[in-house]
Amino acid sequence: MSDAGSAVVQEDGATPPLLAVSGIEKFFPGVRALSNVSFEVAPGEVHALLGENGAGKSTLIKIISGVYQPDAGTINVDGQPFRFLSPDDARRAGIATIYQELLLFRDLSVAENVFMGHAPRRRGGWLDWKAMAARTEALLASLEITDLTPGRIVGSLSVGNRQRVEILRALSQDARLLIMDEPTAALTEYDVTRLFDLVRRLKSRGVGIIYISHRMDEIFQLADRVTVLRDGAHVGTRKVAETSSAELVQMMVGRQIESLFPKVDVPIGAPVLEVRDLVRRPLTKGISLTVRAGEIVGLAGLVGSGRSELAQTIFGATPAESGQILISGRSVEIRSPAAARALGIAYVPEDRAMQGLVRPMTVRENFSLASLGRVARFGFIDSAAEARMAEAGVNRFRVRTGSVEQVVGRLSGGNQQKIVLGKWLANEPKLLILDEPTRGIDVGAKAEIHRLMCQLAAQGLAILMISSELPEVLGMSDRVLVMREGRLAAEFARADATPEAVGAAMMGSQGADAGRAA
Amino acid sequence: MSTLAISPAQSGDGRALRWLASQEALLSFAIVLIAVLVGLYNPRFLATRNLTDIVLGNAYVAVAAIGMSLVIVSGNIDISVGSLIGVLATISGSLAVAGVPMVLVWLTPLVVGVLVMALQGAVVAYLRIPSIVVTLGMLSILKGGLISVTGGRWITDLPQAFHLADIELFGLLPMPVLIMVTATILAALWMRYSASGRAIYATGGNAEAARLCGVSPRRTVLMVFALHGLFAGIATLLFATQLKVIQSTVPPNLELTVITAAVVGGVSILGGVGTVIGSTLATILIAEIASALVFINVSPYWIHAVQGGLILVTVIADILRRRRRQVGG
Amino acid sequence: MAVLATEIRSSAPRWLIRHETLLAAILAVALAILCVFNENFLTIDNLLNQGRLMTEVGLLALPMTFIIITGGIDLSVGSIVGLCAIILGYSWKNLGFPLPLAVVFAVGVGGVAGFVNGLMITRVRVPPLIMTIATLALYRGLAEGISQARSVRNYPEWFFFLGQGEWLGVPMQLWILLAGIVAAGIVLDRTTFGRTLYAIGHNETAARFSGLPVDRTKLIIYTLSGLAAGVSAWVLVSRVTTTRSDMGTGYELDVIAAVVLGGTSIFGGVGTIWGTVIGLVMIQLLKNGLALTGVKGDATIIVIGAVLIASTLIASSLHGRREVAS
Amino acid sequence: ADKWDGADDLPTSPLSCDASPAAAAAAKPYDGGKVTGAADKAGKPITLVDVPKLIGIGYFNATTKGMQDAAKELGNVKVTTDGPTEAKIDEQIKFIDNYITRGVDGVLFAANDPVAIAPVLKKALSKGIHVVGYDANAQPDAREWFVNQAEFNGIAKAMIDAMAKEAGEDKGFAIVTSTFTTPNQARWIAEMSAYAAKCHPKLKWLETVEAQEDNVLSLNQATTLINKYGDKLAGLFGMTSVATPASAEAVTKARLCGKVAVVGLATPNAMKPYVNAGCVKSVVLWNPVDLGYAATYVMRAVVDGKLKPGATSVEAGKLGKLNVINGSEILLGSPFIFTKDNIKDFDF
Ligand SMILES: Nc1ncnc2c1ncn2[C@@H]1O[C@H](COP(=O)(O)OP(=O)(O)OP(=O)(O)O)[C@@H](O)[C@H]1O
Ligand SMILES: Nc1ncnc2c1ncn2[C@@H]1O[C@H](COP(=O)(O)OP(=O)(O)OP(=O)(O)O)[C@@H](O)[C@H]1O
Ligand SMILES: [Mg+2]
Ligand SMILES: [Mg+2]
Repeated sequence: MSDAGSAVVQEDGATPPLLAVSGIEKFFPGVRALSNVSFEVAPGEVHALLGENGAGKSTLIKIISGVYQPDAGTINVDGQPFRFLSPDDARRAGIATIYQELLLFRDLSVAENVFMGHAPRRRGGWLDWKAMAARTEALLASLEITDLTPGRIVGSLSVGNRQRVEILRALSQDARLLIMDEPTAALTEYDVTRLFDLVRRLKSRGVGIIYISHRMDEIFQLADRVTVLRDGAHVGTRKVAETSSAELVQMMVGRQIESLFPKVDVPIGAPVLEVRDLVRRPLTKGISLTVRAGEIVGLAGLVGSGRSELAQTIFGATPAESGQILISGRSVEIRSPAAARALGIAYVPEDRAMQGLVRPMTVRENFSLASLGRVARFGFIDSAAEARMAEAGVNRFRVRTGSVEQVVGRLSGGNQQKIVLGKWLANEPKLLILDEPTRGIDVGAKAEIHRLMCQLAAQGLAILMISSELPEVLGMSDRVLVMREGRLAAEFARADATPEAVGAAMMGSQGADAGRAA
Repeated sequence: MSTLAISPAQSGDGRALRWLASQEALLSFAIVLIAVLVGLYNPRFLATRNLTDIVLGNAYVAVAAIGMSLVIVSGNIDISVGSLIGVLATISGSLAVAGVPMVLVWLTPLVVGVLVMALQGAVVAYLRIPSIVVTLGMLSILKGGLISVTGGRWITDLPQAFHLADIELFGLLPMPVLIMVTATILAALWMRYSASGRAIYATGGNAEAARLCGVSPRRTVLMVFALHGLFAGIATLLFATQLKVIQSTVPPNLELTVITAAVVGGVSILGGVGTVIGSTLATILIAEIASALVFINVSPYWIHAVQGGLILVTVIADILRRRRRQVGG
Repeated sequence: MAVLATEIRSSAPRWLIRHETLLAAILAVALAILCVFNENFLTIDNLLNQGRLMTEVGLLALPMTFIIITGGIDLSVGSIVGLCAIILGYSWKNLGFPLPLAVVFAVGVGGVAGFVNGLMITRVRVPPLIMTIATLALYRGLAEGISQARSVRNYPEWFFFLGQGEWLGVPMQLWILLAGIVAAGIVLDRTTFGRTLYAIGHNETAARFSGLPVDRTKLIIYTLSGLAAGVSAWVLVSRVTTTRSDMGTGYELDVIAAVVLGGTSIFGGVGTIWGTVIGLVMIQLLKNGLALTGVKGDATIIVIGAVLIASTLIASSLHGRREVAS
Repeated sequence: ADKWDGADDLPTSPLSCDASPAAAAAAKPYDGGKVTGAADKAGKPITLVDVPKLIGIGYFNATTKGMQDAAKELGNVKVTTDGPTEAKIDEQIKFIDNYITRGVDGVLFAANDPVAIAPVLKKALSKGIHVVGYDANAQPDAREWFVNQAEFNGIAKAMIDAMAKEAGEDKGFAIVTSTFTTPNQARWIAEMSAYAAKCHPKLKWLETVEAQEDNVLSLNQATTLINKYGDKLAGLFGMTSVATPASAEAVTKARLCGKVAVVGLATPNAMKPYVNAGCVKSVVLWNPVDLGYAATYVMRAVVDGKLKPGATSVEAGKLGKLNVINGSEILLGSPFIFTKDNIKDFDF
């Protein structure tokens, strides 16, 4: 199949490919992450990488950008063979990378994060802070980002804004090959369109781009060619113009996916969660909403609109300052996640690695973390029961792991997300709050998670789903709530929730300068 | 001063304002406040003689704290510095008595300091042993080594020339103070305006990210420890040349004093945050407190309690200030 | 691949066992060598006596293991020992408490001292190292202030039973230490509390977001540390028959040395009580054995330092957990 | 200044103001401890261990030297010095304990705490190991004999008299000591206050500060005192061999030599620069080399059965006959005053 890919390039013409990798092999202790992967990127081409979670996409690009050394295979830039021993080597060769994991310096400013490692210098090699700030301003302008200043401490930024800083950093190197590993995972449609404009601009300047995403539509909007990986092997390369989403899914999953949004209507029960004038500064400014048993309520909004804050306030991580919360009609005081858990509230956070999982711990240990009480007697853990609980979860959610003794940190994104979900469901909650449940998750896993949500709803669970992915919100929700700048801006029944209407509500009247002035 | 003092995280504009919100400002304020209050109670406290003496007697702590700040900002810690200074003092003293040229007598501690610390840095960076373990081990190695070698013999009748600390420029500016100030300013400038300086913050803040930015955390840690050794060497000179006797034992609790100076100076023990101006101001503050308590006749029995209490207050004040900044976004 | 992934699995329990067995092996070898050189070394008498001398530090090492597993540290333990010793003597001599009450009171004060650490660390979020460096100075200062540099002496004979007496031929305080070890060991690897400690050490946020009582847990362990210091002070006073404000000076480093030597990671998330115990025994018996073999005190600390670094080196070369953890 | 009673509630016994000797206290019966089951090593070679308060300070280096001298003279004594690197009582206990297990014929000690050290010394006695103290005493029943370098009130008299002479009868003075809990220093200070009150009532006692055994801290503390009191301060006492040179240095640095008198306990080498510069006139000290020397001879005599309870004196080599005082102590002699003229004759 792979020669199909190279054939395409020949047609593309004389210029040697900007990047050509061939026969890449990569082993991790016990894992063959990549086996004989080859593909090429031409100047001015957007080349998408597609594959399930754990297929090896990130590993591949980490090899290209010098983070890992391949166990076999070659990397050519402009036909010249290269060996990248460090990310620095790759940078010098004109390769800039946006990594999947946000890798930032929390205590440093935006400007410094952007220019760390290649800061503008004055005579004598001293750093030029003025230039640094100025050039950051310029980049922000080019991305039309109005709610960030070079001086902001990154630690105080939202996930979305942190993602933008990553992008700025890659752009600041004005590279010839730009690698983006799921750059839009934490962005809303609005940011995505701005990013796309920029990518097209770079493209026209002859910059080559490797683009990884689990969002099929993005690939069709942006990419020229797409290479599909499955279990570390190179399945094939297609011209986007000549393929279909169905074919790609077939290639990466190895089976058909009937429907991405298998939403079924179930009888809606009594209110499980009622929130009245909930206030928690700076981002939650008087929210009132209701979620009923069996109901899936979608919560849409721009990055920084305060959805996670709302969720975390209901969950007690950032207790409310005023307002009222009722669970099953009973007014309650939630001052800590522990309290929330006791009330049958579950929260699947948006930041999987930081808030969702204890990565060095095993699947078993993570599964029982939110429901230790259930596997313990008088505070003593019954490890047999614990193992049983984990096994059950692994089977129920089809987690792809060798055993329950596997360290969670080494599972791929999708499987990690299933574990966070499973860990909470093990506690049999009444209310499930999902914050970006499918962020960075492949279509296969995504469909599974959506199916799961429907099952749970059918069993009478109340679900509040925060998502920045409009199709997901529209596809899965019985009702859609829209947040803007810490307030509820609008509410739509499933029927009249059209992309246009919801989108407009997210932007608000002022439209363009969206996002919270951070 | 303020240009250096503002935390590196902030861009040029509105420096003065930001500085007012900084740890350095808090410390300077505290220093002045105490001086004024104690001065009112006992004017002698404000005598230039006394004020310089306070700094003079603790310049070596400040210089050592500079190195310690580097180490802590890089996400490590060193508890061997006290013992090292003890060892270096003895070495330098013995050379002086042996009649070695002064230049060598003064240079050797710096060199040896760099070597010993670089060795520890290498173990921390390349063999990935937590710094607290390595330096804890080195602490007792140096401590025991010093005594078994010297048998605890004091070094006496040092040549007059040895006493660097007694030199006063233009008869008023004592050498130690001069060295302390220069070292602080140079270190501060270097940490803010040099790539390797920033690399320390990067490494301490997020080693993995640093690596991906082409900064080598390992080389940085090694460098930081080596520099720490250099400052320890300089500190030794200020420390040992004050008296005509060198006790060839390790100065009691010096490592804690130095670490305290660094953290009170606002260096975050979690790494990635802090300036050396802060640590120097903190040293002065702590020394000032110690002296002030004598001046205001605090019962000698309670002095240490009050001292500890004040340090605790400063630290907590700083944490609260920081937190307000964070939330304010 | 998922199948292949079977091989990479949590090396945690295995690795820890490996580390401890390794330590134990080193220990065994060291002891063997030492007892070749000195017949007085490997005698029940000497070993029990060493156990007696080890107790004060040992008691502190147990909660310290908990604390370091959560990624924290407590440098104030030595000072709390001093403070409690003084409180014990002072409340008995000057406040006229009956001695048993004085003991309880002293231990209680220790608990409060630890609680204050915990409170500041959890509520005000002062980093543990900073908080306890400050209280290291503060608590020692209080001890000096309260005692007015006076030592309290002339305790009744019965009071010395704990520190000098024996039961079934085993030093009294050793029973306490053994009980503590067993309890701590079970709590750490069998209970939800222990699991919570590891979770906090690896990822505090995730622990909190999983509804674990993070702050309460921390509060408890720092209080425990204080209480242990109180008991330790009681044992110490009863052994040396007097109270001085400088008691326990420098204990913190001995304790930390034993704990990290026992394989507890200063970065949190990794460690066991059994490791700590081996670490303790190793240091104590090395000191003792070397002394008996005619090695002088100064040379002994050199060896201890070297052993600390060396064994951590060997141990760390045996595992790659940190990489995955980060 | 605060009330000083040596922190141990023992009574003070100031000497008479003139040179007349202390009213000879009624000879107390032997109140030392008893060794049980000691092998008879009379005349046979013995091995001793010497556990000072801490190792690595000039003072105890000197006592060690004395012991080695004595051992060489006696020929049949082997003595090793070992001990903690800081003056920590529980460390010291562990050292002695280890040597008991290891098996020695005798223990020489200088106690960090007279009471705390008692149990382990008693253990030694019970195991047939002879115990002789020097420099810093333990509870009498915990050791057989104690070699007393000079009685507390003797030191106090010497120091206060010197200060009154150098600073002036009606001037103010301050004290730099190690810590308030160090027994010897505490006793001396107590006796000094008693004697001053009795014989130099006009001397003004301004303040006493702690400075550990740390010479830079001592320097800083002394400097602080000088700056605080200005010309109200006419004299400084150094209570340890660390504090005294540091105080002298402080005075020198402040260019107050001659204006602020420094009197204190110290070892000659450390003081030579200041004494020769005329900044310090008198350094009070017994000769610690002799102290160690005497201790060793006493131990030998005990082992040989020459020094039994009730004895009134003991032969101590070149030091000749030393007298037994209050029960079980051997007096080295009256304190020695180093001055510009004789200091060069000493090297320790
Ligand atoms: N450092 C590592 N050590 C061991 N195994 C690893 C390591 N990094 C990745 N792997 C394994 O290699 C395989 C590929 O991982 P990779 O992150 O490249 O997948 P991916 O395609 O990026 O998945 P996702 O779409 O979720 O990001 C996975 O099975 C993962 O478990
Ligand atoms: N100004 C801020 N200061 C500190 N943390 C913030 C700030 N804004 C957001 N966050 C954090 O970032 C996370 C994401 O919140 P965000 O700002 O993205 O709003 P949101 O509505 O949750 O948008 P999204 O869910 O798309 O991320 C939240 O967990 C919140 O704690
Ligand atoms: Mg990936
Ligand atoms: Mg969010």
